[in-house]
Amino acid sequence: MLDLLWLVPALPLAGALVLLAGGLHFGKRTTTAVGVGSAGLALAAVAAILVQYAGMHGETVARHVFNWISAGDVTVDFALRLDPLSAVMLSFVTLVGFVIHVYSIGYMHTEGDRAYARFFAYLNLFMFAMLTLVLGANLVVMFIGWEGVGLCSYLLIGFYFDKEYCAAAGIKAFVVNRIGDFGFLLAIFWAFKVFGTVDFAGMAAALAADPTRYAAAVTPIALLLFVGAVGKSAQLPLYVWLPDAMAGPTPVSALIHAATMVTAGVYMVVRCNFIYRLSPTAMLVVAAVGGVTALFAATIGIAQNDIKKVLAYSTVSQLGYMFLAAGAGAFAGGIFHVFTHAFFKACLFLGAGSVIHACSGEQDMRKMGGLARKIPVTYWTFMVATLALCGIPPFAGFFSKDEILGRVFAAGAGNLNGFGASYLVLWVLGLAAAFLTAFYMFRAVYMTFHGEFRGTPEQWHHVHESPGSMTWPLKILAAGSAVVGLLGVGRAITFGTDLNWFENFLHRVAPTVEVEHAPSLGTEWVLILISVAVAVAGILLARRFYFGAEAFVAPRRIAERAPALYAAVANKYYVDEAYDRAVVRPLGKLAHFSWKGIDTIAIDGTLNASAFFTEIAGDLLRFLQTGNVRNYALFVLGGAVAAAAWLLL
Amino acid sequence: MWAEIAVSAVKVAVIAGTVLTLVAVMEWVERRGAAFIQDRLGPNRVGPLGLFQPIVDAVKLLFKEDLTPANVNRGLYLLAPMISVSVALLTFIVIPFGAGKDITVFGVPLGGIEVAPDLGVGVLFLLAIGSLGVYGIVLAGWSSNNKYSLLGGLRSSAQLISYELSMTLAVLGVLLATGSLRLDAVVARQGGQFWLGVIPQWNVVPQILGCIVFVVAVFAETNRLPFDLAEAETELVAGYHVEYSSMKFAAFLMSEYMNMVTASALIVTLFFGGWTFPGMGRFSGWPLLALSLVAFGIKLAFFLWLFVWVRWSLPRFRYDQLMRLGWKGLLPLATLNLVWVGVAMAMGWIR
Amino acid sequence: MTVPTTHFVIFAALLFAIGAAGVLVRRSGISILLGIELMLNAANLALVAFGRQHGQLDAQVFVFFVMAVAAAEVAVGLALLVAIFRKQRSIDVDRLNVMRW
Amino acid sequence: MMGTAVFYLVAVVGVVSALVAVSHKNPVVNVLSLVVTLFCIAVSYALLGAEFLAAAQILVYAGAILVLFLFVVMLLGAPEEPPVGERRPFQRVAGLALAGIAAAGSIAVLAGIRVAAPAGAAQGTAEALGRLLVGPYLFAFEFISVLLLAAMVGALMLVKRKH
Repeated sequence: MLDLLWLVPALPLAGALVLLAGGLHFGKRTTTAVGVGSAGLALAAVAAILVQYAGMHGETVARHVFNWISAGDVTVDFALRLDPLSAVMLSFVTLVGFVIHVYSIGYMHTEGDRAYARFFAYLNLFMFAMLTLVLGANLVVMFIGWEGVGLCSYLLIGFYFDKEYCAAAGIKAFVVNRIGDFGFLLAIFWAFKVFGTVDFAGMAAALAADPTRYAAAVTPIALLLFVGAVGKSAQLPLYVWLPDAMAGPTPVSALIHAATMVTAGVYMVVRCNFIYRLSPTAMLVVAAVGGVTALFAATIGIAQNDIKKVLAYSTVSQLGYMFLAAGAGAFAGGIFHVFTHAFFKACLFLGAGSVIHACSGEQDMRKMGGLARKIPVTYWTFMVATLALCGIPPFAGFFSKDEILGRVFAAGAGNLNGFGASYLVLWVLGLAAAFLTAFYMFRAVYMTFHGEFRGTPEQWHHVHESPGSMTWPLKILAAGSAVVGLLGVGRAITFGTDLNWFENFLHRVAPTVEVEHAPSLGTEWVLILISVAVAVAGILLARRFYFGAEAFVAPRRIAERAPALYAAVANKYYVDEAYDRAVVRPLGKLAHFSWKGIDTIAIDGTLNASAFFTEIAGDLLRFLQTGNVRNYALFVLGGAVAAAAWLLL
Repeated sequence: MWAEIAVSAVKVAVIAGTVLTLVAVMEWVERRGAAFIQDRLGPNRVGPLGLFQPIVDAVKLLFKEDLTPANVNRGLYLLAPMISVSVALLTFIVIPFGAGKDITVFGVPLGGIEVAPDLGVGVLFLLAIGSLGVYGIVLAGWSSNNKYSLLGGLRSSAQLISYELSMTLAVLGVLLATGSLRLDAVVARQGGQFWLGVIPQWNVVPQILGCIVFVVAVFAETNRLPFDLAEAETELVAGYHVEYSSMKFAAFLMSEYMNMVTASALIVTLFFGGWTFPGMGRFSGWPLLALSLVAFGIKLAFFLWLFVWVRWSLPRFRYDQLMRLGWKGLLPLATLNLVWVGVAMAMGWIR
Repeated sequence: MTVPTTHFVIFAALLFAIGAAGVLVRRSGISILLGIELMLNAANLALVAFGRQHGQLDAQVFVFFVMAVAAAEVAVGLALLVAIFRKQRSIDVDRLNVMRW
Repeated sequence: MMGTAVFYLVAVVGVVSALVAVSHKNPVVNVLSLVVTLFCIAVSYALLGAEFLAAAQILVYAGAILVLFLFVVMLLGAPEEPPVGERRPFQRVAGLALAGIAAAGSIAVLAGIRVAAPAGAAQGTAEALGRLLVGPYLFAFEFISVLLLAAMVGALMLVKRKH
């Protein structure tokens, strides 16, 4: 079965190609069979592969598919690599991806046949790109997937391309991603120049053999790679595309936010941990960007009224956590959070989609309320996922988030790489973000599901539970959100017994950077209690503000007292506007100047001038052109004889 | 040295004599065969069964007035029949007629009784010389200064070039399977072994497509019905040789029959095992030679008869049909055959 | 005793010059093409002769390619001539000067 | 010994027929003389050990290319050059002079060169050439097929009558 590894990306690709080629003529049934079927087959293939892989004790399996680039010293194979890291990624990418496919059957059924086929074609393509990214055995193959998910996100975000803001959001996602991709590309070039290979195994071996030789290069390579990760994983300052990406259909949001795409950056950083661990600077930068983003996005999240926007900023914030973990050396911890996050965030998004579906397309939470009674399945699954996200034990998010905060604190207390103080500050930021996360998530829950309905009676009448194809995915994901955390139970929780299966599994490819003075068991318990307490505090605050008779009173008062602060938060700190002023408009001016100034005057002028002189020269030389073939031949032979004579004499 | 020359001279004499005799016999066969097919008697007055009719014909043609029309291009008019006959005769020198491999005469090994056994390019030589045959017809057609003959010449030049492609491609299939350009190697490869114990390993079995293409193309190359558009009595009177008479006319006739013999010999050699015959492993030396010659002769006779048979059975093609068959029918088939042989050899289905 | 390479080359040179003269002097398009063929063949002969001089086969490969190119050239050239003849009932290249300035 | 005699024979015949080929007024005679010359060249190839080329020369040139010439000559009704109207006497004189210079110059130069006996040995058998063609020269070989296809299509387009 391992020899059929190539099937995993190939199946969704085949599905996408079939749908792109024949989608215009397919009915919904055929489209569903091809689109969901190929994703299901990929899931089955992954399951079979993982079952076999489970008995292999975390060996790395590389499968060479074909020689791709071979030019001079550059050889790049299209090779796939299965190791614990990619195995973990594979498992949830295909599972969550498949669940989202199933969900889409119900969610998109009102679309026309063509749009339906197009949607599933893009979804399949997305799966292909993400699986290629995950399985790539070198940076270049990874880059195919990297660009592929970028392209697909563009296509899917702009799925309703006849609406201007959707098209604009697609373009924004694409352009912002390109900035990051540029960094990634530079990193690939640099890595090739330094290591002579872009193969992960090859680079790791080179670094392991002689770390000092590459000491100068690892920091810039690591930072450039991180630029790519920042773009793809929506970190400061390139996060702006992700909230706008809500313009796409909700399953797309779920796919992009939960399982694929945005996690690519984290995955790549962890995949390249052998580079990062040699560069303390890069580690600190990763951690700092992650920590700041986590808090920053969480503050924006508290003032959003669009249910999907709340979740979007929550994603940005949680991604910040993951980077914070990676930056603190807890690579396995970061991936664990990616793993758990995939379940609860997918569940949240699909739940939000279900809510929107129930409210006839309404996304504004101010016009919802009291929905729990009418759509109980959605409510309970949403609740489970929310608790997981907030880090309430024993749900999945608790284990992963606690792991991260514990590791960051350990890095600070143990003075990792001499940056102990910085890590302690980041730990505080992380705690604050956890508090805000709990707050805004329960704010969303209360505004959506509790209290009185604030929309029109007609809407209320229309509210209904979603069909089975939508609720079953919710149930599955909710169940996942509840239990998958048990795969990575921290050492402190079990009083020192090592039950952390997840970290042990990943240890071979992404070992955690251990600090010299690990915190004692008691300290760790204190930390756990602190983080749980913080989360509970956030929930209670949200309950105080948005639940019961006095709902909305306190928040309004705050907004009235500090209108500037409220406006800043509600308008996302004006970041988009600042970018527009600082980057977009100057670039527009530059483009305008290039067009009017450089292109029209300088380039066209040069061309016209050369054409003018050519014309004059032609006017003079055309007298040689007699139009007689034999005459030309005579000149040719005369020239040949003359040349021969000159050479010989 | 002298012994070699002498042996070669004898070979040339024997083969040329046989071929020319065959020409005469074929003339008789054709006329009697035509009569047989059309349910009439044919020439039956001269000698037993009319067997001496060719001799009488030859005498008649020799003594007819050798007429040269007034406005012909005299040099080319004379050259054309010579080219036809020479080319037809030249093609015989690489065909192996029998198994003389363990016989030496005056210290000279007989080999396959070819005139030129050492010619490494073998089939290529045959194709090259064969491709010159068109000059005789084209020049006859042009130099006669007659529009019918010119049309005949034009038609035949286009026809021969078109069918030469398919023919060569069909031959290539055989050469690919053999791995040599030499005809004796082609024959040797087909001899002695059997599929399933009964089917001789002749090229015709795996390459039936190539064989069909080759036979059809060879009909066109020899200007025989149903492809005799260069003469086409009903349209062009007699085509390229309308202005020829007497022995010059006979030269064209002879070359046509010689080409038939060559073509049949080639079909036999390339696709039907040449001089090999089942059970030949039990013989050697002179008996083997004699039996192999007989085997070759029987196969040859069959295909010569096929030429006659087809001529009196099928109507003539129209010119566009001829071209369509050549380019859209035979050429793809021949290519297919070549691809099949290549694949089969790569897969080891044919050894 | 083998024929020296120079003799082959002189033979080739003569043929080349004759072909060149044909191209330059004749006015019939067909004759010009014939002259070109002659020149190509002369060059081929020289190639083969030099190839033997160095004991290499590469020259013969080139000759093979030249033959193929010549075949292509003749096909297109003759097609051009036919097209030209249809247009102006003549293949006198001196009359083909409509493309002149 | 015999090879030497054959060479000088074909050389003389080849040059003479080449002269006829470029000078005779009748296009059919031109073509036929060229056939003779090409035959002589084929014999030279055989003498040089290139037996495959010799056969290919006859097959390709005499058997196909010149038949095509002949075909076109006849199709066009063997057009002869117009006897009058040579408007470029200079062209004729200069052309002949140049060709003469080229011939004389090359003979003069070549005759003065003494080269070592040829290395020989390399036999141009079909197999040896084939190995070169599908080995080191594979790309050129494939490219030739594209060229031939292009020429075929081009020729068809040129002579196709518009309906």
